[in-house]
Amino acid sequence: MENIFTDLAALINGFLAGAPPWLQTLAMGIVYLVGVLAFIFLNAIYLIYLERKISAYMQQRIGPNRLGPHGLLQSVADAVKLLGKEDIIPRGADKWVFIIASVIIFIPAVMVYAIIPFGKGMIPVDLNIGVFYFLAVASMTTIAILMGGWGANNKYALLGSMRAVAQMVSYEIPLTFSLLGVIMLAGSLQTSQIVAAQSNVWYILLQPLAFLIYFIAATAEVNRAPFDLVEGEQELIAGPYIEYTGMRYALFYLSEYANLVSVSALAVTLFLGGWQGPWLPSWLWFLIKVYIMIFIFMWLRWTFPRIRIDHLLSFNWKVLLPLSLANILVTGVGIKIYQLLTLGRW
Amino acid sequence: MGNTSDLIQKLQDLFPGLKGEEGGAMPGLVVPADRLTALMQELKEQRGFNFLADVTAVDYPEGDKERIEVVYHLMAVPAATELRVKVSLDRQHPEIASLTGLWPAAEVQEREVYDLMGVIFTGHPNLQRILCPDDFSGHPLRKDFQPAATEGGQ
Amino acid sequence: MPDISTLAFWLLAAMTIAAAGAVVLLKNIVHSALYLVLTFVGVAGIYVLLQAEFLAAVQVLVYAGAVAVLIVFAVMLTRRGDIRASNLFNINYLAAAVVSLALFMVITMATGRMAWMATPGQAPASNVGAIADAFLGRFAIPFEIAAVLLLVAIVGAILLARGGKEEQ
Amino acid sequence: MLAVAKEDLYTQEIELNMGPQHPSTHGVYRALLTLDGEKVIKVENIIGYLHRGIEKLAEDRTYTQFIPYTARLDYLAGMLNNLGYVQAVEKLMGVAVPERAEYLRIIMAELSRIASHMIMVASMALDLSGWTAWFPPFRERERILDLFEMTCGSRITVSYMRIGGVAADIPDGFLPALEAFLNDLPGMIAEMNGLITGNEIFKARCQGVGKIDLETALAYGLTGPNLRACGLPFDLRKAKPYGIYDRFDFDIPTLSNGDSYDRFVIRLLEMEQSARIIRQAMAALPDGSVMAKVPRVLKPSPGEVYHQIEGAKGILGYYLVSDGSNKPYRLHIHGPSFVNLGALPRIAAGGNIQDFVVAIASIDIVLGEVDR
Repeated sequence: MENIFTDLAALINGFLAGAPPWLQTLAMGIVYLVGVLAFIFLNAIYLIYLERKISAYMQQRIGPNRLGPHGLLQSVADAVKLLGKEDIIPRGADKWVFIIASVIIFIPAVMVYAIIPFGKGMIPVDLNIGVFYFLAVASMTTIAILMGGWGANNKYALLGSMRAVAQMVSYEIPLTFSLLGVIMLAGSLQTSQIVAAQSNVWYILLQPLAFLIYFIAATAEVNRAPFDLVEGEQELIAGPYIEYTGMRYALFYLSEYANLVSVSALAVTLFLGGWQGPWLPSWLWFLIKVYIMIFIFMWLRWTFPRIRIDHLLSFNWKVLLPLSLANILVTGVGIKIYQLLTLGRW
Repeated sequence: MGNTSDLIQKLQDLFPGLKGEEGGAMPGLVVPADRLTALMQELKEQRGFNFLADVTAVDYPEGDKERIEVVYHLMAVPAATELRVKVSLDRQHPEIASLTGLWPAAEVQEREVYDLMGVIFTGHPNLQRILCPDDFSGHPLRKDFQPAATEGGQ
Repeated sequence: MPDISTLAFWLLAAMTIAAAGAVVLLKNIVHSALYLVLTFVGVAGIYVLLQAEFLAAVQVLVYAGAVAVLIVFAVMLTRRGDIRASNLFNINYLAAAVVSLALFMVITMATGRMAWMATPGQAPASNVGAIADAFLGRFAIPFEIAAVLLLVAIVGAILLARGGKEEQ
Repeated sequence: MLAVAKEDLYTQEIELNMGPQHPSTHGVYRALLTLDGEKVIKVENIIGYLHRGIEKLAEDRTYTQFIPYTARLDYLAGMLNNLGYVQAVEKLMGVAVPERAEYLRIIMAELSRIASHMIMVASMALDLSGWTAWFPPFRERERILDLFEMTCGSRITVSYMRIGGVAADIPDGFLPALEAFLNDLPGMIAEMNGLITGNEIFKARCQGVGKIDLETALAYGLTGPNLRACGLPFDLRKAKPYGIYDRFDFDIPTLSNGDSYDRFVIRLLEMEQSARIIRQAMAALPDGSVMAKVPRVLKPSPGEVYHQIEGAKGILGYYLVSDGSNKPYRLHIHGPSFVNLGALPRIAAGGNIQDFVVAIASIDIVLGEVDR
């Protein structure tokens, strides 16, 4: 069980033994991409179902229960329905910007998975700047939302993208800073090494504040309630996505869930010991931890009302940012003191 | 209500031409159109009728006295004493001073009366149709209003 | 079959130059700003080919993810009657062409006169540490000065945003 | 020093049509917002999308035939609308209503008030994206509707009141079900308090938002819970009791801030008081007929009457003019939502879009009554 995915990769690699090296790299890249895409799609489909079931459970409802056993096929049916919908492009829209935005939003959502260690030896690309790569690629989401919001030529969409910029650009800062504490402890940006460094103690115990800041900032980064101001269905209806229909709308939806999984996966990698755990296969541990994180995200969504935009921004600049800076300082001093105590030198 | 007749008496001294209507469930006053604002001001500021409960109008197209009556209901808060004030207007050119200066509550209600009954409230800040569409013609609550559907059917 | 990284380089270079051209030539200023993002991403791709992943990530995070977003944002919020014709040619293009051409000549001459040396061996697997050492060791003072400059900029921005006293 | 003239730094205002199809306008209502960024500078109400000309229709219906129309005004509190209308006609004709019918009317009216307030608290929570808090009120409201259905066969458009009484006596099983509902009501209110009232985000978004002081509120004609949230204990059930309200012991809850939060909380408090009234009415419910002897064809003698009751959303008034025929010569309905909505531009200006959504939810409009 432990090695089924790594064995599979080795098997495919074996087929390509005679091929030139560039072809091997390309083929394996495609294999990884397909794997990640399958992971994202399956997760998204299941997460939509899960979200509906969890919210139903919290709200004394039953939730989807008609299609398939316990309604498990509901999301599949919804996806099929969305595929069949008419693709409407508003007359006043900036056509290409509007069309491309729905595709572009999906690119960073997929790209960030490259550095996620899904299990022991199961990391698509073990980049030496791992965590930083994640942040850099994830920051591109803003531009896609901005393009969608502007391209639609709708006032609600424009207001939504204004919120997106204000919110996502400012929450990126505490998000990045909260990860610095972990990076300082691990002494590496490489996700595989950060996971390895947590074999004794998870960083959530050493960096509880950083975890909290990361969690809040990540909620804002992926636009989930109570920070879902970009969509704000009660005020902006769907914000930048208002004019999208059918599969284009579904792509935004899908990338939102992909982002939810990826920020949860990063939280697991950086704070919860990654794939490490006893008895079960490493990838299963990883999945379990990711799903615990996702459950907490969903719990929050169905519990809190939406925050107001000025509260959101002042909370970021006046609370999260100073706290994350203080956390870096405390971590640095702590590391030095620890080194002094254990090694006898700075 | 013993003191309502006193009130009406006093008001009649102040505003000649004012008629009192007693009996019925609610005391009423009938006032000439040009004295309305002054009377309302008196009622609001001196007599405690500080709340404009309702503004409406009734159309009387028949008889020798064809008229549109604008009916105001006032209330004293918190005593909950009620008072009705009526103004009779020329049916062809119904025009009356707006009460928005005294009660902002009059704004929407006078717009409604204008829309449905065609009474012009002079001095109203935004006298436009409120319930009917802007391009609607006629004032539906007038007795002689013919709905479009009936016209087509005839 | 050429080396895959050479192929990638030419593709990226072509994309970057084409995007940069589009920034200048397109009539819709929002499209220009969006092509600027593509230019930044292309440059980041070239950094990756040079095995400077950290630099590439910085390029994407700071330029494509933040600076370009702010530019696009500012452009979008600037009111224009017709955004489709908001980035037109005007008489200044002559002067601009002269300046750009001169700059291009200087750069070409400088690169032409440079003695390019192939570095022996592989690039280090991780250059993050080296960058950190450089920032906090040899170039600590410029680094700190830049930090002070940014602080001043932030304080200035806050003062501007707060507005005058009479508005409070 | 950077010297920038203030006139040079201006932002373009944009106009945003919120509605007529918008999830937070609670129906087909359009607000034309003038925005500076997200800040709402000016609000203009555009209504009438649901205008059905009910006042005109009344002139062509007999007095009894008009009863069903009233439940289609404020369709969230049908019983109260029924009550106001039949009491106006009774006042005009001088009809006395049997005791049992009076008590049943009180029970139904107060149940309707609770149901209406439940919709308000639920939808206000929902407008702030507090999805989960939407469900407890709707779960309990369902039981009220079941009670209505049990009695008159309808859930929303009840048409239960009659001129001179009520349409039907309550069936067996009604009182135990009502008792059970009343026993569970405090639990639901506690649930709401735990879910949303005490939530920090909810408080931060509602407190101080859409504030209006008592004097302005009175000038704008605000009534009902919206007025009581400004601090004035003015309730027609106490100030000028109609029906048999003078026989019951209940309080008028008031709060003093006049903001959206108080307008929300006061609804929860009023539900408790309504429950108190219902309990007393249940205990004192006499036996007997539920319908007075009234002629088959109602022809009130010429005259006019203005009858006001305390509706769920404010003072509901019926102005009735009779010319002696069997149809009203003129019927005017003073809907509290209509006037409360008229005060919205004053209440909501100055906040941002999110505050506007809160403000409109907090004044609790129902478009059936606004547009009539």
